[in-house]
Amino acid sequence: MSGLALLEGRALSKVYGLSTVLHPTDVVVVAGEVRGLVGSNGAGKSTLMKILTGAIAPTSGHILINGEIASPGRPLEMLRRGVACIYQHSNLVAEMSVLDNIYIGRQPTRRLGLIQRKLLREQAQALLARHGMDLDLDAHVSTLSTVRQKEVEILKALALDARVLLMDEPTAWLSVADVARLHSTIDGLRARGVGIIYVSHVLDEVFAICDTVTVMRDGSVVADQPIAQLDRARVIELMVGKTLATQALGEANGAARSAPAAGVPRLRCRALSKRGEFHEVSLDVHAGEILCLTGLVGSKRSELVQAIFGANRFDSGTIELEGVPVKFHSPRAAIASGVGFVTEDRHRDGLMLDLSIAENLVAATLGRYRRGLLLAGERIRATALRLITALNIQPPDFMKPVRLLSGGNQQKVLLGKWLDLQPRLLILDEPTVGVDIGAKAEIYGLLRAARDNGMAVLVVSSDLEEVMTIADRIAVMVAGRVVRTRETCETKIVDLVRDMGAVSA
Amino acid sequence: MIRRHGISALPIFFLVTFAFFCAVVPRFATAGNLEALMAGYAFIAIVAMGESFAILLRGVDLSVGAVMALAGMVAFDASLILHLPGYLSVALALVVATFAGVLNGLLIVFLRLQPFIATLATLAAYRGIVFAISGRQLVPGLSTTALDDPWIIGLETYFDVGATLGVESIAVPAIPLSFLLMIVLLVLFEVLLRSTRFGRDFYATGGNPEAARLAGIDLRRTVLIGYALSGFCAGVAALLLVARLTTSTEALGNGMELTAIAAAVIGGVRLNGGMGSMWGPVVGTFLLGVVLMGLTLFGISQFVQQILTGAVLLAAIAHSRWLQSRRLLPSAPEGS
Amino acid sequence: MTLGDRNFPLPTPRRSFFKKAAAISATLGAATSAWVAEPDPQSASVGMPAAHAADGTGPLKMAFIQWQPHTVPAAWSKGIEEVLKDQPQTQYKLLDGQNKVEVQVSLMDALINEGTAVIFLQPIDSVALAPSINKAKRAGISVITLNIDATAQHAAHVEMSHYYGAMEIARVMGEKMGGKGEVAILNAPPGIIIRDQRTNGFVEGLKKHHPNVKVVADQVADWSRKKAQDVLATILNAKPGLTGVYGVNDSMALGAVDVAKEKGLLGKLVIFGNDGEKDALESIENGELTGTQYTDVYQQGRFAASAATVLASGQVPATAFKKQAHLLMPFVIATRENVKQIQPSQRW
Amino acid sequence: MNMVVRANERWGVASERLGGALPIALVVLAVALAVMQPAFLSVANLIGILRQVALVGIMAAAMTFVIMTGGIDLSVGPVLAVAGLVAVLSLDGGAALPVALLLALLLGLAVGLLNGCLIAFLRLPPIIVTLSMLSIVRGSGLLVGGPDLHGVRGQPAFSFIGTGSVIGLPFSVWLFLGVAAALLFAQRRTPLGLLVAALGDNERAAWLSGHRTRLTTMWLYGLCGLCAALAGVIQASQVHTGSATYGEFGTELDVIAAVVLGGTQLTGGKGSIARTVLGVLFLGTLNNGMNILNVPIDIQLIAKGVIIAAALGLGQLRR
Repeated sequence: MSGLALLEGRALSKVYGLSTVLHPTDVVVVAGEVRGLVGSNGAGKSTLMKILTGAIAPTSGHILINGEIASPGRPLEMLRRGVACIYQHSNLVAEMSVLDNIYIGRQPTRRLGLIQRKLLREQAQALLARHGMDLDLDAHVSTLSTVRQKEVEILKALALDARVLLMDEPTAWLSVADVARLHSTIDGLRARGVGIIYVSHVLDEVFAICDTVTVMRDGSVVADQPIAQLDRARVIELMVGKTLATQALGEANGAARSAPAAGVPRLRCRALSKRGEFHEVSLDVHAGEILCLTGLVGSKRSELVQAIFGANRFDSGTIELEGVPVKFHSPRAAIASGVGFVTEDRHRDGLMLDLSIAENLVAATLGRYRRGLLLAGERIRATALRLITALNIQPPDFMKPVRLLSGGNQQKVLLGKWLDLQPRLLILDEPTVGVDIGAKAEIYGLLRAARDNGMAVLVVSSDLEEVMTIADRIAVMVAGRVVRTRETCETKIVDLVRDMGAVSA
Repeated sequence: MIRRHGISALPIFFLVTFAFFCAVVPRFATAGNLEALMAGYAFIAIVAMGESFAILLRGVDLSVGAVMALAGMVAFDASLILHLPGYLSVALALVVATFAGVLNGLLIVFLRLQPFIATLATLAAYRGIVFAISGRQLVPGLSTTALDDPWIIGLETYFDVGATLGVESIAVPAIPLSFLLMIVLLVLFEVLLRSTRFGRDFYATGGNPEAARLAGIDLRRTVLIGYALSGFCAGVAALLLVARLTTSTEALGNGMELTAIAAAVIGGVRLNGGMGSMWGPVVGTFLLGVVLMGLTLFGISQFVQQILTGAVLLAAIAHSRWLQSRRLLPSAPEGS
Repeated sequence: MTLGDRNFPLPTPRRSFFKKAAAISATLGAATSAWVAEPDPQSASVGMPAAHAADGTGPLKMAFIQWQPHTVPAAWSKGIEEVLKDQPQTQYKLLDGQNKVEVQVSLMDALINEGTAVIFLQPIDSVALAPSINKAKRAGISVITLNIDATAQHAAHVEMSHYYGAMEIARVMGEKMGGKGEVAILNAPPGIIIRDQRTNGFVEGLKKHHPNVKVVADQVADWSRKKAQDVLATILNAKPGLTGVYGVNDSMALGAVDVAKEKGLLGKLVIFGNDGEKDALESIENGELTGTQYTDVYQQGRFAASAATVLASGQVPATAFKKQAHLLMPFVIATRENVKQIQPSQRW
Repeated sequence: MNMVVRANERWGVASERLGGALPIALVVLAVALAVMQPAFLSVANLIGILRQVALVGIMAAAMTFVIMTGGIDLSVGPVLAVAGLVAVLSLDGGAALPVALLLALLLGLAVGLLNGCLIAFLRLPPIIVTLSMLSIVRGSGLLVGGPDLHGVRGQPAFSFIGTGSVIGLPFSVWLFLGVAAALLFAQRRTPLGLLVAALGDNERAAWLSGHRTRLTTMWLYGLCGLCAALAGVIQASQVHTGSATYGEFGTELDVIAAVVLGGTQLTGGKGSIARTVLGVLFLGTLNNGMNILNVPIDIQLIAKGVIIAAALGLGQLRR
């Protein structure tokens, strides 16, 4: 990895009030290099990224672009000088077209600031062609799927022909195929001498695509070396420390499986169909098993489980809960008969971000915490404390607004909300997206525990690694149909990929 | 980009209403009435356009009415007390109005006040200033003196299209200058919003401020300009109204804010920003006008009129919502 | 011919008040006939405007544009209807100006297009409505203004005296206060001309008749009884020495009465209102409100209507008027002593 | 107040306190007024302030919930008017007091529920729905009662509602305090409070957690209408008349201003009855001060604008 340093951070640090979130840190991005940046949530990755993009100014230290000092806290300047970023959460304007979003704030203009539409469109098309992407430039971003939106964000960055590209969790919510697609794009960029910082919780990706890796922990860099010199276990250990690491790995694939359950299934779906979404879907989930429903993004898994939960309509088919036919017309009804649903997008559908941990934890079970007209404060408090310890939610302060928690802890709160319901059937949609490896391990543990107490668990996941880790049985969904159901113990990832008919990852 | 959000519903509704009145109300579809409609509502439409700028930025401008009164009174004093030449009075009034808008923007940008509160405060303050500088109070005689400066009164002129085109057979309504002015502003604003970078920045700021900021858009500048435009529009409207009335009163533009907001929202400008057009509010305004004129000519009692006006408002919004829901059927309430 | 010009004999002796009212209606008749007597040469050339329904085709349309729904215009409207109901061919409607000049102007336009024969108008502003009035005149429509004159020449103006009435109130009030003391004015917000006329009249009146009566507070109470209560209660906390209150309309005066009652100041506070609506008169009879300026608003409406009928009869094209009939309604300052004189039929 | 806060800290409301600029501004304002006009501090005047804000206060308390859900209710003015009118007319018609009151309140509730229904179930924009309702209700009221003032005679019990007083405080003030306390309690100690917060924060999440979001929203508007009606009854009793023309244009702005001044975002989300009450008191004190100092209307308005902007703006700057 020879080449000149495109972007250099020297002794960058960030202090908020009393807490130091980033200790003086050096970081270098060299042309034609993909640098992995890994670490648990709260390790300081995001802060470092924000400083490098100019979103925030460092408390100390400075940034050099091509060897020249760049003034801190100036997103525009960083952009102009070819440092672009793809943030984990969408930074698109939903109401505007793809074209407008790609060139937001820097459309080529004539006199009077009139935009040169034709030129703009040509540029965009050239861009699409160069990176082998196809997007409807006039489509509204709000109408695009998450993947597509990510692509728009990448294009947005590419449109600057950025020399340095910072990617924060670019593959969150992406399916295997899309990840592969993204990676090939990245390879292309690398070939063109672009320097890339690649932040991800999914180590396999890091090992697949990165040349060098920077491991962060508690706000400082603990390792910075070519990826070749490291292995997965070592990296995890660097990230989360010995104990957790062993736990996270140890429980991986070889984890105990319950025997294939028999008798009346907890959940039985027969021939569920909804025009344009899913067709003739039949599924069984037994008490004490974890069924993973995997597939490409867009295979309508979320729509399916929402329909089961009563958050989406379906045209035909039957649902039975322990042999009793049910049809939920609202989530309320589903919850009443003991079905829980951990939604995919915790920010949009899951949490009340400005409410406290306690308030979120009892949101689905409020009915149980009333004494006459009043809220039974003590009981709520007790439950909150119980769940906070059980799920090891950090910080263990039930008064804290959820917005202030890390992604992993937010996800745990969301999970806790539904565990408190002690549902007969718990549905989870992408339960560990954007969750760091430590929290992931804990969530897996919780799911297994729930399963072992006889809960039926239905997990929708695109992360095959995850599927292989927690599933007892795996159902593969393609274009709205369940094409195959497998016992995990007899399954290899490649089989799943083949089932999905996706390009080999 | 607007069509996709079911705002095309409005023109349909407008035309239907209009057609209805033409059909059932005697003397509604006369040249004279159309003329009155144009003259009576063009200036309100201009205010509504201004208001839309504020709303597009996730804000609201409650002070438009007060700004109108301010601009009107400035022109009044400048002409009748200071005896300035008309073009100066007009310019002065516009400058004051625009500055009033800028002040709103400053309060919102630098004091980080909620637009509602900021403009509510200035609503009171500007009205107070109007009372303070009112020539009608300072110089008793003036309350019964009409403005006569051609530059101001000249704004209330009509162009007899019929005559110029030589069409005598059918009565063609004369087009009021105010209406033409409105059209000009409408075109300007549409171009500004659709095909200039500033316009795009504008939608970006309203749609997703964070993204706009990270894309290096100067939010403060956008907001300031937005409210400045709102003020400017109020100023133009005020002058047109003053020309129509040949005077200005302390109560000028009372309650205009609600009319403007209603017109904007009916016109499809989304209250939480980032979505809407300029022609929407204009059509919305004239819908209100058509209803008032229609019901009046229909001889509906004033009280029933109020009821029906409310009903029509509801119908208009329900209709567009209905068209929308047929496009994208939300099986669940969208998060607020 | 200006009936009852600015120096209308004031004060009105109680007895002659009703005689005078009668006299005026008579003279009004004379006036209208006089118009007929001197038709304008051009009127022939002007001819009957097409809109004008006087030629017997279709009903005769008349409309009243008020400033906003309120007791006074409501009473006018009653008076107008009384007169018009005997004339089956006339069609009358009451319109709401929503207290907005621009709305009144739009309504004028609508009526003009409709071919209304006569428009009764209570202008919010004298100047602002002038252009519309001229437009109406060009269309051959007679406009009769109520209460607030317009700067444009028009058919007739029937006014309850604001300026002189308020002056007179000041005089009587001063007497009741023994020529000295402190007065608070419960005022309306600026923007409507009545407000200025009444306030100025009152202040001038005090200057003229009772220089020792001081206006110590002048606060806006938005025409509203509730606001008047709040405002006066507050003022009294700061100015316990207050001995007089002038409410620019009766509602505000009655609000003052409510406060006086509550604080047991009924005897001490001299409270005057303006307009003379029936609640006010009743309150005077109960010895609470000291007095108010009473105008027979029904009568005012009737006058307007009778003038309208003459005009609409068509012999007199609106364009024919060189001069404008100007009728200043007689009024009394109703106090305990004379309030009984006002018959129930005259209370509105 | 702190007592209440601590009470609900027991189970963890995301910490919401009466901090911020408003309380300070209120104190500063009060002190300034007291210095300029000692009478301001007189018991009579302080009670006067409470009495003057009672009506707006009652409406603002309920409006807080509505605004927290990201909505707004512009129709309170006419509802206030018509409710008073109905009460008065039915008393004239010989109805017993409870019946009259019930009619008035039910009417308010009905209008509110209608608003809520259109907004929650048809998902129409609140501002337009309630604006339409504003003119519909006003029009209907005028149809029924015309613009005339309908007096109340010989109804001591009815008059007591607005003019009577209990242990030194006007009954209307007790009503205000009652409503405020009840809603404060509801917000802090009952599931409703949590539900409203959830609705404002993330309606979809609340729905997915099995809450009846639309129904709740509808009832919140109902509550708003109910409170407007209560205010209407009180006013009718205070002015001994009912009229469809009361609750003039601007009433709704006063109410909303108080709520927003209390720090509730019009975009919905966090809000607090307690802070709203503070906002109400602030505006009330401001008006009272202007009157007691006999400030001319023009200066009055200017000062009002400047003070409001300053009070909140400076608070923002400190952050």
